[in-house]
Amino acid sequence: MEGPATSSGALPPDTNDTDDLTMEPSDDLGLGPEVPGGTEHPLEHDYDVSNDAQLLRQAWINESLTPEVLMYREDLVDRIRSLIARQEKIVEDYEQDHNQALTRAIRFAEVSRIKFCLRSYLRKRLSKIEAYAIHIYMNEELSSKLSPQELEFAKDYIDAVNRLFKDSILSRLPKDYNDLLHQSMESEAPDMIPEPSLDRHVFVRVLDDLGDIPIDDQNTTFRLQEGDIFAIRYRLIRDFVDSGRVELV
Amino acid sequence: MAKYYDVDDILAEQETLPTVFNTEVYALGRALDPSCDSENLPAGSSVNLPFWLADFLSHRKMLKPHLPKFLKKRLRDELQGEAGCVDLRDRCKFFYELGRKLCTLSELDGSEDLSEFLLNTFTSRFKEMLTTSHVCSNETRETYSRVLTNEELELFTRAQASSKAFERWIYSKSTVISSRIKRNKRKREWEGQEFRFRTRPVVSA
Amino acid sequence: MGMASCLTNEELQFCAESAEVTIVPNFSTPILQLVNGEYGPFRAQNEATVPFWLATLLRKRNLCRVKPPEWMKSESLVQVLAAEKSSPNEWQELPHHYIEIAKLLFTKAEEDFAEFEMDVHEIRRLIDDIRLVRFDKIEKQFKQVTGAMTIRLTNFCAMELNLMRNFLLSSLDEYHKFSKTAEDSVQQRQTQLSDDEDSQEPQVRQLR
Amino acid sequence: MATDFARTATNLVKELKTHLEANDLGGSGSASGGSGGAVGSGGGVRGGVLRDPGQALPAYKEDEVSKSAREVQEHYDSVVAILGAFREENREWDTRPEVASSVLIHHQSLLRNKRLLLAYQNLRLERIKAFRWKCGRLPRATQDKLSPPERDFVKSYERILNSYQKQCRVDLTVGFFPPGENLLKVRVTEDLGVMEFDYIGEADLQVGTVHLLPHEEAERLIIEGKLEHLA
Repeated sequence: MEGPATSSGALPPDTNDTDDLTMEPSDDLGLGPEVPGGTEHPLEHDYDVSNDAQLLRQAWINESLTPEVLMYREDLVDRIRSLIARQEKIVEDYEQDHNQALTRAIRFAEVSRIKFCLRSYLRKRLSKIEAYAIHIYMNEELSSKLSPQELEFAKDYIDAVNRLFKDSILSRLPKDYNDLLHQSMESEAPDMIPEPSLDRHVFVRVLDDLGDIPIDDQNTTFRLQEGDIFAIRYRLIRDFVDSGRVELV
Repeated sequence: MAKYYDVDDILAEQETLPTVFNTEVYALGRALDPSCDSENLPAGSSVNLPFWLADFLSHRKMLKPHLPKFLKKRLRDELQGEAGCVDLRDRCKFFYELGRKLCTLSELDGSEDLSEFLLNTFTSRFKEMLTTSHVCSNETRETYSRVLTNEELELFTRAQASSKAFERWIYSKSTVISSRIKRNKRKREWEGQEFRFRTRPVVSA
Repeated sequence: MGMASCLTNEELQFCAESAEVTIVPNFSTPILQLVNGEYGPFRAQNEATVPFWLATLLRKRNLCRVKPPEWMKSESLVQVLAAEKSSPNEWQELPHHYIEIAKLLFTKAEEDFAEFEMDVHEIRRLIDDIRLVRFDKIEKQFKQVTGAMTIRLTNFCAMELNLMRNFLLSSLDEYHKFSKTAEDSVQQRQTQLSDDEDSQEPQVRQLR
Repeated sequence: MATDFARTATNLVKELKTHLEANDLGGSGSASGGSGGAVGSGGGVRGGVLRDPGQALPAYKEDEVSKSAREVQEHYDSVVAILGAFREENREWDTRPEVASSVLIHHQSLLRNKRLLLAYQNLRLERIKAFRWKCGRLPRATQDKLSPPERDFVKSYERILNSYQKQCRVDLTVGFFPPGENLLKVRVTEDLGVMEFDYIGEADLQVGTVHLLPHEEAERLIIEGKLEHLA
């Protein structure tokens, strides 16, 4: 066999020494729920969500493509975190073991992919939380979609922005006009709060027969069948996203 | 207001329209109309007001709003014929946004069929844009950016960006990460920032 | 027009790399247990299924050959192309990430096509043709969009959706605003009639 | 002309918007919304590299903001004066349409100016955050362009972001680009000395030398312009 044609610094093992490709005993592997791996699924179903890495990837995609913050996937993120920690430990442990170089490269690649998804997922959420912090914070149902850390972030962020607006602008305005939630004392309800537009259109794939759903006030309905992809107003399928009956594409 | 901080929304409301005051206005004669020679603005004065002010006063019956020139009958007829190439940008950058806002004004003459007219205009121009949006020459792009309204231009630019990004991706062998900033080595303005690296300097250079 | 919701093409490719592909390894090893699932056991010269990212990693080290998937056979591509051309309103079923997968194979395992008796140049040409025919059809179809509507896009692929995303979705948003304005102005005219009386007086009473 | 009622603040917003569009960081919306965007497809309309990082944000226009705030105060004083006059005479000002309309115009101008000023501050705020996410911490040249409250905000933002990252045990300021290969080939453009990396251990990063570094750690140094990614 040829030497490493690769940049990775991980040397391929000697072909005779194939046992080194074996992973450690399986009790050492904290893997997610035992779901059959993707092998049974033909390529056409490469979107079939069946394990934690895939679940996280789809959660990230959903979060990237919806106008509002979705329900925080606490259990999933917790499982992913411990998976990452375990895999990183293994990668570290193998550092000096040249026989495990390939194994190590594979694990490192996989864990990098998962970390990328996790970071992107959390970042997308933070950016939406920043944009609609007050709106979310003032609404109990929306706040419940945040992790405790995100909720604290939202609160601190609101404070920081409030302070900025107050110090730079509001403090110079006359007293009936220096509120950050009400344009003036005349406003009965808060009328300055940015919120996401649920009327934005999205691409969704239907994962589950949803039957006929109403698409306007005139009782027009639209049939959403499993496997179909639609360009549709987010508001119309909003409830199905968190329940996993549709996914964004 | 969900769009309180939305700059496009704000600027759209800065566009002006002709209005006629129903009431006298105390002490603001000169401020509202430089050619006014009394302290108060007399009732019946014609004044061009930005939408944000006209809207508010019209809802309180203090003035009667009129359609801006670019939405008058003549232009509308012109548009029915050849919507695609008419320079709307010159008339109003926020043609549709302002148009839609005008639809919500009560007492605006000729606003009944306004929303339908806006929709038709958008539809016919949309088709034209669609043909050229993903692939088009630099000249077309130039021309377009001069005649499209803000809303259309945004759509057009987005479509162009998508196409370019696709071309870049499909023809690239691998993804190259690049810095968004060009570092100025002469001025040492980039030095001395305490970046928190996960990478730990062992020996400094 | 609000915060852009999008994925980059590079991110789509990343997603595509999770799809699985058949490889022929030139090494042997028992099952490889990863977070993503179990792969292997691998035996030299026997086909095995792995995700693309793993196939790429092994291929780079010359540890395997990547077998182009069935749908990439030129016979089936020729059929797909013909069907795409003959039916302007129907889209053939292809893997959701077919463009990304094709690109991955062409850039990372181009030489492997020959080993499976496939003509990489012909396949590349066919895939490009299919892509272009489909893009063309998509544009034609979207010309029929004349208002706020829900559009069925079944069998559209990830990259096709991404390419149209900004333009199509924003246009639909814009159309929706028009229809909403139309509704609102009707409504407003109705309420206007009912409270014309009270609003005669300027509504500024609470202003101090 | 009535448009004068908010002219200063309107220009403030317009000019800032034009400047930011001309010095686009690539990608639109809040930058924390994901993948850096240097290779982005989506919003990155005008794209390209920011030639002069000093132009990423124009200087805070204190004079104009103050001027606009003074105009606001004038409107307010007018309202107070009118209301005061009527109170003294014990008359209902709002039964007098000519007075009511005047008060309403002042009132609406106050709201308008307030909205414009806040929008100005908000646009700046978004750019400051976008810069932080896409290019790392603000360079000195940009720090000078911040107003004192903005400087405070930057500090607070760093603090709350750090606190969030600490609690979640995750570093969100790296990993903007999907990892392709484990190691990236890079050329050093600025002496960094010996640094320790995950996965590969130490590397001596002297200007001009070429290295294979782990994706996510190399990525930040590339974004900051200290390394150059070689295809």
